Amino acid sequence: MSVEFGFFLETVISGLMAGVMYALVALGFVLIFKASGIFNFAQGVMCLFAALTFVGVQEKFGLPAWLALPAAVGVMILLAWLIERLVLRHLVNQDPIILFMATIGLAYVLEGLGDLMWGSDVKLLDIGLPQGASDYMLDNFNLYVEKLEVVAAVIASILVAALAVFFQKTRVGRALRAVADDHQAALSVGISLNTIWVIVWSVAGIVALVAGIMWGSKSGVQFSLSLIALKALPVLILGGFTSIPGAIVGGLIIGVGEKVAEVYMGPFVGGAVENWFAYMLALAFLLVRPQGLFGEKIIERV
Amino acid sequence: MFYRETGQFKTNYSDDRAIFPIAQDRYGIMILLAIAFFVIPFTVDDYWGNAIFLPLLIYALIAMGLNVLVGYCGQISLGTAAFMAVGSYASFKLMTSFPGLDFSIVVLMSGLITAVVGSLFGLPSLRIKGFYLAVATLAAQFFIIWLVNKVEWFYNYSATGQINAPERTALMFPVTGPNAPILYKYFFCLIIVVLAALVTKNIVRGRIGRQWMAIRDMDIAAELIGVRPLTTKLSAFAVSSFLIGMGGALYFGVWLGAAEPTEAFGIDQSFLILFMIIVGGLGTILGSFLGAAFLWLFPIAFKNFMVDGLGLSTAMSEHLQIILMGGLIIFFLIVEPHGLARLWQITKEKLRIWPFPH
Amino acid sequence: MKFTKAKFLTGMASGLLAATLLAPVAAVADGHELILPSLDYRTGPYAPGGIPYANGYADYFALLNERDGGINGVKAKVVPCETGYNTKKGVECYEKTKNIGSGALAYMPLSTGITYQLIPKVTADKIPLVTIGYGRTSARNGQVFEYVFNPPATYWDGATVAIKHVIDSEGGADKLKGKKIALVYHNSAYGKEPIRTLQALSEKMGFELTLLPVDHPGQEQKATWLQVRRNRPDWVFMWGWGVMNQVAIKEAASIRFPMEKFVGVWWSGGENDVLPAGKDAHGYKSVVFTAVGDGFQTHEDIKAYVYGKGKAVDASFEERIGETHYNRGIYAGALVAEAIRKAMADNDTKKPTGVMVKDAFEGLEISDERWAELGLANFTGAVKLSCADHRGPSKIAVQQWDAEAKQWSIISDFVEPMDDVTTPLIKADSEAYAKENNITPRDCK
Amino acid sequence: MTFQANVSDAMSDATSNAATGPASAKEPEMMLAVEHVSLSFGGVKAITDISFDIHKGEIRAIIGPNGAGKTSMLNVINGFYHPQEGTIYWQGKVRRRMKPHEAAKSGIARTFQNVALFKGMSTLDNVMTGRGLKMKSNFFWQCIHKGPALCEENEHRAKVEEIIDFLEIQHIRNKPVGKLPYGLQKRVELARALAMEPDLLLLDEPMAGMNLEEKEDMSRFIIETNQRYGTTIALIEHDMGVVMDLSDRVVVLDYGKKIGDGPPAEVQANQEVIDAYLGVSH
Repeated sequence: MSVEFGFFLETVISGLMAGVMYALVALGFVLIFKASGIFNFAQGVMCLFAALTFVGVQEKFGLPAWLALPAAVGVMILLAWLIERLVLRHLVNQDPIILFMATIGLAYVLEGLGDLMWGSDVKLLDIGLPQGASDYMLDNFNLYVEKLEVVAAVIASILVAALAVFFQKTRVGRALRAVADDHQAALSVGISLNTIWVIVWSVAGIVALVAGIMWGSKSGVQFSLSLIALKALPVLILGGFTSIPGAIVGGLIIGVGEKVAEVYMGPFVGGAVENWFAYMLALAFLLVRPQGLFGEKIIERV
Repeated sequence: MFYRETGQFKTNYSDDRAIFPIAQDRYGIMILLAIAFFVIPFTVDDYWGNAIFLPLLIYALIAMGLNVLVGYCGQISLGTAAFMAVGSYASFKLMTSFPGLDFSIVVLMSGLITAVVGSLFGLPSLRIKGFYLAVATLAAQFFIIWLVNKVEWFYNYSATGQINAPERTALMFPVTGPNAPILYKYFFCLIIVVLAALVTKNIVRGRIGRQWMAIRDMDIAAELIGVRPLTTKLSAFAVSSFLIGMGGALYFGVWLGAAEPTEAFGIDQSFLILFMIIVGGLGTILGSFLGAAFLWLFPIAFKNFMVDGLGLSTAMSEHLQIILMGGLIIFFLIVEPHGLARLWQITKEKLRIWPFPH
Repeated sequence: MKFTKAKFLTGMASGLLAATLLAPVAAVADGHELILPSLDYRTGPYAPGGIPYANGYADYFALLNERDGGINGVKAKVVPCETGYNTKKGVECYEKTKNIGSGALAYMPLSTGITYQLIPKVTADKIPLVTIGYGRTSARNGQVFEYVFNPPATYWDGATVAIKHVIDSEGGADKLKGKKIALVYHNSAYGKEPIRTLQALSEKMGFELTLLPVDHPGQEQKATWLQVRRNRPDWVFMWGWGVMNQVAIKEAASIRFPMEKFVGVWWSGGENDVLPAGKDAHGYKSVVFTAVGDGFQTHEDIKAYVYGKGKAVDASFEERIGETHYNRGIYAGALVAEAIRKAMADNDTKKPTGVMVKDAFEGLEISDERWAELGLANFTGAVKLSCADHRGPSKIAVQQWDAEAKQWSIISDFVEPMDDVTTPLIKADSEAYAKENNITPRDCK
Repeated sequence: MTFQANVSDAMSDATSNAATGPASAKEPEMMLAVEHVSLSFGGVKAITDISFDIHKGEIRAIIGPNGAGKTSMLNVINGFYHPQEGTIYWQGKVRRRMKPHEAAKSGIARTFQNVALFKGMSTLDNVMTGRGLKMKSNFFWQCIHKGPALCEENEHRAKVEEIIDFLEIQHIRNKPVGKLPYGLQKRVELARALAMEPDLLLLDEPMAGMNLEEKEDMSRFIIETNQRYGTTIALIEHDMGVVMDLSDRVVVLDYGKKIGDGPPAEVQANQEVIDAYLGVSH
């Protein structure tokens, strides 16, 4: 293995891993969009809020991590219930743009609430996840693989598998899919939309918690954590808003694409190209497939 | 009781097509304009000018531009800040390359340049629809900012990539630079914004506006009755970018006076403008003004109230303020989902038939 | 027209209400106060860096008020205004605070972006703008930037001292030839500041400079560090701010880049930058122009007079007194207080104006003895500003992080930056600015 | 009306002089003809080898069971779908592949099976949008809304008011169409199509979901449109009574194939058509 090829491999692996991290964030968006057609602008802030709660209860109440986790999950479920009660319930049957706007309001509230309760200082999040380069890979193959990201990839696949089981095998999951297909029809066969929303938002909240913990382990927990939503945007657009596999594959493509671009194209044009390159890549894909990678082909009819 | 249109008859189509067909509205707007032109200028100081009225006018102009695209033509855009940046950098280059050029010309030309760039990034709208289109404008957002931050020509080879607005005049009155009197700055922005609002209103109530809305409401049906998607969408992108570009030139030249691309034109800026038009009301000119006012003035008023009035710490006040702001947005939505402009319209409807509910 | 009247009245009423809420409240207690706006940020992505600095600045004046009854008996009033590191809010804060009471006496926005915004404005309004280790480097040229001061060090100075540290570590300037240095920087005006200096130095000394920009906010730097891993630079410099710092430190550790060859600017050298990186950060270095820790009389006094009496803005901060950003806040406070003191003495007044404070800054001299009198012995180098030189003498050291003890320690002498390198650059940049903005450099003779 | 008549004259001159094309001077003038048209979506055949024609000034009905390809046929005619095979003659000339808005420009208007109004606009604006093709004032005049732009706006407003009167929808002129009852929405849609002053008007189930009274009104409008403006009409309709009353000739589709063509009475007697409607297996 030549050095140059090894390095290319490293870049691709890093890209794949980064892609998984993006996909983790994108998953939360997809869940909510799929079930309720809402583009949840607050998803990024939910990651921050969940991670802040997780770290906050450890710091303020001295809970150990294994207790803080269920506590944070509980808070996210409570939050989902509150959101349904106070916001969504009153906005049934409104246009998507209006629900989108409601999530903007939600993002503001959560951001303020998180800071108010736990302070805006940066917090260390360390639950003992392995970090740093994998010694084994580095020593034997001279390949740089970040352990945290391997863990993230494992967790992401567990998460996706769990979600798949949840959607395919459980009664609630089937109800969720029914709602995703057709609100009216689902209602007419006796599925309570309100319950479904609470469940979906809870699941999205838990996904946000997982994403928040993974990213928080990397960078500490602080306001900037909410900005990772920006990284998930091209992934979402590329993968299609309604497809969980789309989020994963989209994440991988964006991850690899931007890393390869930054490493191989960056030096020639002055660097920092990865942000716009992700969007250009998504744009190029969409020009060929306007419905996203996994979106259904739209046959236009009148 | 006083708000009645009874007894006001229209005898020709032109009257019926007036911007304010009801006499009371006409008086209302005249009073407002009279205040804007004859009262505010003589009371305005640096604070009221730089912190309140200039940003209000400039944001309203930019929001109006975005509203043309999103509210009237239904094409979602998350790249507003990038187009503002195009306007700003165009004005900077024009100002520094042609020092004698009148600033009003600079603003117009910046608008035109932005219109060209905007149309270019509007091209994918022919193929990509709905929220997916956001990707094209997001690509614009990140690419343009990267470009102006990277290519030294755009910032005249200064050491850090910051740009500064030199002193320039419009019709002999200095309007840019730190020494330009706030009165001139205010008047300059006011005139541009009022004219832009008038022209935009004229466009949206005519053939082009109807075609935009037709594309927005049902693009296939629109095409089947003879609306050309290419020209219609691109004209919306062009007009929208023109307004945003002019807004960008004022934003940088008149208001801020200096700008750093990644910060002044970041994506949060794009979101802010989008929030303005959604909160204000999509597809209304009034909504652009109301939304800009709400999102710019509310935080300031709240901050003053909490910090100076109640003596809270700045951090606490900031946290409470964003919570309250989010809460208010949700509250308004539940009360009236179509924005502040619709709220105002409903109030007027109610007034019209008051005290009889039916 | 009854209707119009009603509508007019409601309009007027709501307008008035809005006007009252929007109007800046000039809350000045009886008597005269020294108005010192603090454009700080305790929220948003850069809050972790902004909080300690703002606390240091506010605490120093709280100390003067509590311990000495103010400056020459006149109390100082620090007026906080939240900017969120946002230039637009910065402008609003500036306009809101500049005319409070008898007028603001000095501004320190702790943001390079806001600094650039304010440079023309303060010049027009005649209020000094004091940028401690940030802002526009070429503002050192007082002939062009009359109201802007940047003691005791600029970014360019920081870059040259970092190079000096490399020279010392490598064992001589000639050893730099053929060496590779990478600069990882925040892709903004702030991060780009050192580039020209480093380019000039690279030409002069023959090392190879690689530029690696990181976009805001900088949580994802994989590609950047992969390039570091491939190019294997001998040294990495960092001009980062916010979350970018800790991520960079972690990534550097991940690729096993030796931490002792990783040097940040002072804004990348706060506790909040290294603590979240945990033990990875051990050995990381940064340049610094103030001493570390809280072992100074002033710090003791602050604990006693400010926190002890419950006068602190942020009471929960007590344990963190002495953090590097906090010390910089104190430094800024001390500098402004000394300038005001001098302005009072020079003009024999208790009500100095912005112009007087500017003049005082231009003659400001704080010797080592004076620092000791202020309770800050050996805290930093001497200050001596003049009309033409708005930076004065500069002393910069290198600090290193000990992740076990969780503290910084200074590992080098306080050395002078390479003025011979930066002076021509400053001249060129300030002259370009003067030309672009039609400023005739004043005569400082 | 005079405008319409002039156009018709001009057109008839043009067609009678044209040597090519399937129409000859003796026979009824041809408005549109499709020959051997086939259309499929990725393997699924929607239309197979269909030929028929529409005469100038007639009301031509297209009927058939659900999924027979009727709407697809209309979509082919106004350029929304492009058939893989076959030729379309428009007013005597072979028509090249064109975009929907070009078809609209050449004089084809239509209404839709599921109402496709511009929901955010008022009735008046919806109908005015139909005038778009006829409005010529340039961007500059549009901006200041004076001079030619205003004149034109008023001129077309008069035309639109005429149509609004004709279809008896004056009272909903300024209402947003999204909130109108279904029957009225259908009527606004017809108004919008008429505003285009089309040569050929395609109506896709104009009476679906209407009660008897509304159907009678709609039938009246269709006949009057045909007689008053001389507009050629092709309509899809399920109500056989309406079809028999209104139409001059009927074409019957089933599974994308043509199974009958001729005057209503003749088609009604066709065994294949009866089978198709009663669902005899093939």
